[in-house]
Amino acid sequence: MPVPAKLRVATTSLAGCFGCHMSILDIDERLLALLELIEFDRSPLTDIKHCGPCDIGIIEGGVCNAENVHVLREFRANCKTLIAIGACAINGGLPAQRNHLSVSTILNEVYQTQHGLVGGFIPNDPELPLLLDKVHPIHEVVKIDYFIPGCPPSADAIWKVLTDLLAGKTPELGHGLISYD
Amino acid sequence: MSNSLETAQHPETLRRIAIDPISRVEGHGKVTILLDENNHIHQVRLHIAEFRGFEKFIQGRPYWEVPVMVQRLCGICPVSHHLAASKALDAIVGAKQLTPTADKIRRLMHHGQMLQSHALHFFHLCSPDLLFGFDSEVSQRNIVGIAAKYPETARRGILLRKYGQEVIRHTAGKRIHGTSSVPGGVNKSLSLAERDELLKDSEEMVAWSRDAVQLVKELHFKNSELYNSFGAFSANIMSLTAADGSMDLYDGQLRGRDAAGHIMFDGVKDQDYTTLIAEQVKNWSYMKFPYLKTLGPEQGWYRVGPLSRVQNCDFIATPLAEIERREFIAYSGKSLLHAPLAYHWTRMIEMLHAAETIRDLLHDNDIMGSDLTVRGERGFEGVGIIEAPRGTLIHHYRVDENDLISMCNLIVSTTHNNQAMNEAVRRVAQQYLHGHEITEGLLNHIEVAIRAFDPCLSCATHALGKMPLEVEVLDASGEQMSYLARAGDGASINC
Amino acid sequence: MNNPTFTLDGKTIPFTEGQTIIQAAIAASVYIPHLCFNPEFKAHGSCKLCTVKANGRKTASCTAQPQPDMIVESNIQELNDERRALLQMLFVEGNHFCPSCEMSGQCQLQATAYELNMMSPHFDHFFPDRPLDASHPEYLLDFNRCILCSLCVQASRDVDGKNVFALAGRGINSHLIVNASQLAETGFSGDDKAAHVCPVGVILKKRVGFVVPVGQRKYDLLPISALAKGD
Amino acid sequence: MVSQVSTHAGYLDDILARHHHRTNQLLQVLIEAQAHYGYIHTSAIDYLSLQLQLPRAQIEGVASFYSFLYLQPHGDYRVLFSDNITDRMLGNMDLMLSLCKQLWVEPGKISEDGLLFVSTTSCTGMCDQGPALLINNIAINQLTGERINEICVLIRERVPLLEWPAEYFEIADNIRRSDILLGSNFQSGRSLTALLQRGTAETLQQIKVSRLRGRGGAGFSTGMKWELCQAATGREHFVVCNADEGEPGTFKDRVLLNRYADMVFEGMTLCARIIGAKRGFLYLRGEYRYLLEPLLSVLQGRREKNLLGTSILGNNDFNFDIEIHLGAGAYVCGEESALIESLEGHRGTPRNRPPFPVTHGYLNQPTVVNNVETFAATCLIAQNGGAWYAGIGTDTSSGSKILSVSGDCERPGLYEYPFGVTVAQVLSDCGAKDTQAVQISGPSGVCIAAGEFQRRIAFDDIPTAGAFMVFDQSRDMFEVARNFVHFFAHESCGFCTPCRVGTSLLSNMMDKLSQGHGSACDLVEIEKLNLLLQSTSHCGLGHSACNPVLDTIAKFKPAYDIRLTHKEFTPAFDLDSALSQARQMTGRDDAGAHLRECE
Repeated sequence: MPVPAKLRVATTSLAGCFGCHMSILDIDERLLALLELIEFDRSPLTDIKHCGPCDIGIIEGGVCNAENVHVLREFRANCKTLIAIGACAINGGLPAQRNHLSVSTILNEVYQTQHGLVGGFIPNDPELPLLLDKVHPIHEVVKIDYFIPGCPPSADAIWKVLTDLLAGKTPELGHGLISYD
Repeated sequence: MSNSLETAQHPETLRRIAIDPISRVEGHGKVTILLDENNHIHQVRLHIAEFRGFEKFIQGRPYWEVPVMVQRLCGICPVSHHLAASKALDAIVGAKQLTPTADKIRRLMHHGQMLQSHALHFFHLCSPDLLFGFDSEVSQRNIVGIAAKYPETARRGILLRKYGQEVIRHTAGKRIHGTSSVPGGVNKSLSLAERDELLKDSEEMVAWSRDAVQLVKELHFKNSELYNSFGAFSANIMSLTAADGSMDLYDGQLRGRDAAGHIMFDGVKDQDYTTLIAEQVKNWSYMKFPYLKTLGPEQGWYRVGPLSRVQNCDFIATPLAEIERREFIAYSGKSLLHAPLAYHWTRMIEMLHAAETIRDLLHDNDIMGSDLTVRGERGFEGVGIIEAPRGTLIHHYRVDENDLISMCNLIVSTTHNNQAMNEAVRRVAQQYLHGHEITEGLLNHIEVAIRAFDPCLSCATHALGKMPLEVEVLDASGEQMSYLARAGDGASINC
Repeated sequence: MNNPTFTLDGKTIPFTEGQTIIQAAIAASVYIPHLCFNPEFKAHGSCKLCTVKANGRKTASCTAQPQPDMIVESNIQELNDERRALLQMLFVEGNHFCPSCEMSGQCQLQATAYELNMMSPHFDHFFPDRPLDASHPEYLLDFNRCILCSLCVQASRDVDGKNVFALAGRGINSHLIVNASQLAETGFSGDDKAAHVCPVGVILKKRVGFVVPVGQRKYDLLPISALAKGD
Repeated sequence: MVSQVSTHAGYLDDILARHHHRTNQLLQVLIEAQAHYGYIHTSAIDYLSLQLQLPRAQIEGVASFYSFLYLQPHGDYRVLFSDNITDRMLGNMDLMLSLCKQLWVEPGKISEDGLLFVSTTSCTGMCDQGPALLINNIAINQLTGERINEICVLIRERVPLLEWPAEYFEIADNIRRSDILLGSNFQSGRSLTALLQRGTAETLQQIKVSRLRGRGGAGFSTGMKWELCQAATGREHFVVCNADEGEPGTFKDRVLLNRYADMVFEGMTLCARIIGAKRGFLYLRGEYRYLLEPLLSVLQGRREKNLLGTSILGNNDFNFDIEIHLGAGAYVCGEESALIESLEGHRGTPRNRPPFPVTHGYLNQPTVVNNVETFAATCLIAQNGGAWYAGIGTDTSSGSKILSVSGDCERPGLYEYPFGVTVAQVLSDCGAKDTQAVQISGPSGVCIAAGEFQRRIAFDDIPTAGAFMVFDQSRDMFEVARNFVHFFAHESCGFCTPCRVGTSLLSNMMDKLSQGHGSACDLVEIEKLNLLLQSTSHCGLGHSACNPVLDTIAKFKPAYDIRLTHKEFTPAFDLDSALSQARQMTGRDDAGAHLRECE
């Protein structure tokens, strides 16, 4: 009997803290079992620069700058199923707490009037991506298929969603697995 | 001592090579290199390209929210931020001396985090470079490759990290972004069941940590020429040390040494950090550049983290780690060892210290006490400094009479190392890229140097294996001449 | 004597004259999702989460009275989908950042969203600017989380006799105000009923945030529906 | 501060005295306070709080509910352009921008010199003679570029409104077709005399026989309503005339109150006699403020003829009088329980029903709330008998209906027909050509497409409060729906979740489509929102807020399809302009400093 083809999975973090990726690692020993069923495309796991055709894309973090937009679009274009993981991807999370302030106010505060700062000015090198005026949840920028809430979601919640998807089921989280904090 | 390659004279005449993205966490970083037609390097920069502005939007929030809020800066070492903020805010509630239970629960949490973070960094992220070689087969150079070639090493790495995360879960309430440390103490201690659960594996963790030190030591000895010279540059160092001069990762006073190892300052209290450090902005990075005021921005930058801590303290209070520290000091000789790759060795020594400390704390019944918080005279300003896995972390807050944050200043570990990491990549560029045809393998050398620091920007990218890498070579007019990308199979594609 | 009854999702529920559907359900320990309803107060009827089908007609169960032998449907997909959408509206209308909210784990809005499997806010966020009122020495008002249930308005007016709170504005600009330029200038006190009725995280006792560890918070152990009365 | 208070005490004392310091009069007091001072000063609120023994938060809560009341300075001239779709079709936006340009002011903001405030407001009920505006709540119609230029001069020279040319304020009745009501030469007192001869029981019987149904749109049997109220026990019974004619496109009540007020008041008096009420109210929408004085003199005239007041027509047991209450810019107050809340001086939030006003209305006492046209009709019935009235119109819909015709037609104005008239008939009578659609009974009503013009105005076919807006083939029915959706979002009271948030989400979605960010996903979302609003909203406003969208999607789908330009979901906001602040801060304009809408 032929070995079923592995599902191809890509992951990335936009404006996030990487806590969701850490929570993926928190599946601990199950990681080794998972690697039997899936293979990673673009991800911190691999050296693939651009996302190729994938079955599943997992995105952590909200959209806070131009670069995030490009990466998010690349994932949407290549992933059959796109999953938003964690508070930042789902509602902007903590970074979105800047949304009631103007970008200029924040940049001034941090680079010009900040405590202990000497001769400040605002970084303007073309190598740096520009900030959007607001941090947006990713579903406000592209279509998202599934959401795994939590800050971060527990490893068990992530495991449940991944195994449901691997089994061809619609992911469902019950009490104890669904969480916003 | 700062390097000449920061800014080229005539950038418009040079080719640009970008390593992008190297990573994110504390933001997304990339390296850009400018070189001439002879592949002579003229400029190398490590840019930190993400910006969040926590310092601003945290203003106007109630202070008790801060320890839970700011840890969202980093999902790899949230405990560091959780505790640094709590320590700063202890001053606001007038908690001069925490209860023994609170102090030990926080220390237990912190060492759990040291263990998991150091294990993650070495086993999941760096071991592929060190065990397979910097320019070995790309497809093999990740945790999957390690699991295949060295299954026991991979298994132990995963279980060491798991144990650290479990220590955090029991002390903080959650593995990532817990809530138990509050201004003035903690909101929970350990139950007997929780204690016993952790206790049963504690000795094995010490043993495995000890083996890990041996493994790195052998790698260093086996290739000492490379390990001692790769990206090496001399620098000032800084870290906390306990009053008795011993290594203290949770609390203490600031001590700094110059490149030769002479103490420049010592016993500086946390709230006096501003007398030592100022920050500079450069237009090409969202990350600031801190330096020692007395020496100025050119000479005053410094290095933090395990390599600094192990050489900065007088001794380590746990016996097995102390033996290893002595061997390291003996190896490095009279002056300091400045080699970035020596970070790995010292990091494993710290992991061993963390494992010993956890075991010892688990035998201390105070961690099951019920006296959790203290309050005293209300304060309005607080500074909390802690040694995070990747270096000194400073949180500084002012709180108004209505209990809202009115000022916040954060200097995270990676920021302290900003200039140092730039120096390292410039040195590697000179040592390995200068005058050569640029290949994927050569560019990986730059990442290896960055990774050695375990910057928070590498916490992220690093998270398992190597970061994606792109090289684009542009001519003076900015036209793309050739394109080279590291694909999943590791083959170099030229198009 | 035996009371008249109606059936709620097939279960026979006795009721007495004047009882609303949700009151009878709660008395029988049957959960109907709700936010602005609090058994101790006159029904407000604004959140619409408790909408049920009574003999096929949709109505808010906190204001509608049952009729003998009435067929009431509540826990059905059609209604739960609508309730989820209403919750999503409340989440995008305000600023609900659960990760750093001290009421997380003890918040009725959050627990109800868990109960109804709300996986995302779905709609585009309004991200309104709602400054805090920290003027009071013992209490903090974080309007970012207000869902306009007006329980604090009722409690302060009808129980405390103080009228500390009121609703102002209209439509999407509706908001909670206090009976002075700031809370400190009102007669508000921690002993007020109004200090203890907020179903979310607006009215907060200062300096006690995060005192309950994760795992021991109100909704950590049991879902809101299992707490039957769900308040 | 003390001096502050005394400043306001000066004029507030008079106002309070006029209203006998009654808390029910709060809204009236606030309206007069603003009329005097230009806005409601925070010290004024403090003083009222003291004098009326009301929490200041409650006063602020009420004041902030009504869009014509301001809590901050809004200039000496407050110019509000009526923004019904018919005003749009007549070019109101260009006129507003021209005025703003000439006077250096931004719409929605106060001019820097604090002289004026310019913005839009919901339909002011002048659709037959638009474009229209309100200046300090007084109507000016038939705006032209020329008239706007003149107005700019008058404002710049700070000429007091009273000295402005009288013709600005002339308002035509535009009665185009009269029938039993508009054609009756009504004489004061005739209906009351008939009532007294016939007796209340028999008169009520006649009204039931007439099968008269409410003209506000809902069409509840008037006879039954009066009978229920009569039977209800209470301290006191009340009669309320709903003249809060806020449905965009409706203006019949404006004309009835301008020319047939006597008849309306007599109808209220009939009702009072039958249900046993001593007090009645006419709730006049703020937009018709200019009618207040004329109406007061009509009331005075009736008192002098002993048709109002004590011992009406010599009957000692027949005492009834009428007060006029002003609204202040809140469409939702057209809903009877919200209207009663407003009458009591509260925020205009619809009540939980049951109980209904007939048993628990004004001050929780039995109350009849009827439409202006309904009361007028009862006079005809009292005079001519129920059978006569029932013989007119159709089986389900007796009598006549007054339609407010506006939009793309040669003769906009009032058209009264016996019930059963076809849409086609009305269209040909008003000189409508090349008609694409008719919006009947306003945004909350139905949109009729060309194929349906044989349908009839009747409760069992097309029920209506009277609005009849005509759109010819040149009109974009998507923009019509978008205008209506914005109207509902602006007028939502904010009480219930689905309407408060849903109407705003819906108008954002419609804006997204009109701004070219639309895709098929959005249409699905819009339809989901529509259903949710319909099934869970607290009152009719929310239930019907989505009607314009549902109708136009069903009947004019192409108008939507051309806006679903994207294959994939597209953000509602423009990505590149979201970077503009950062570009400004960094002075960058390189390629990396921009984002394209799609890649």
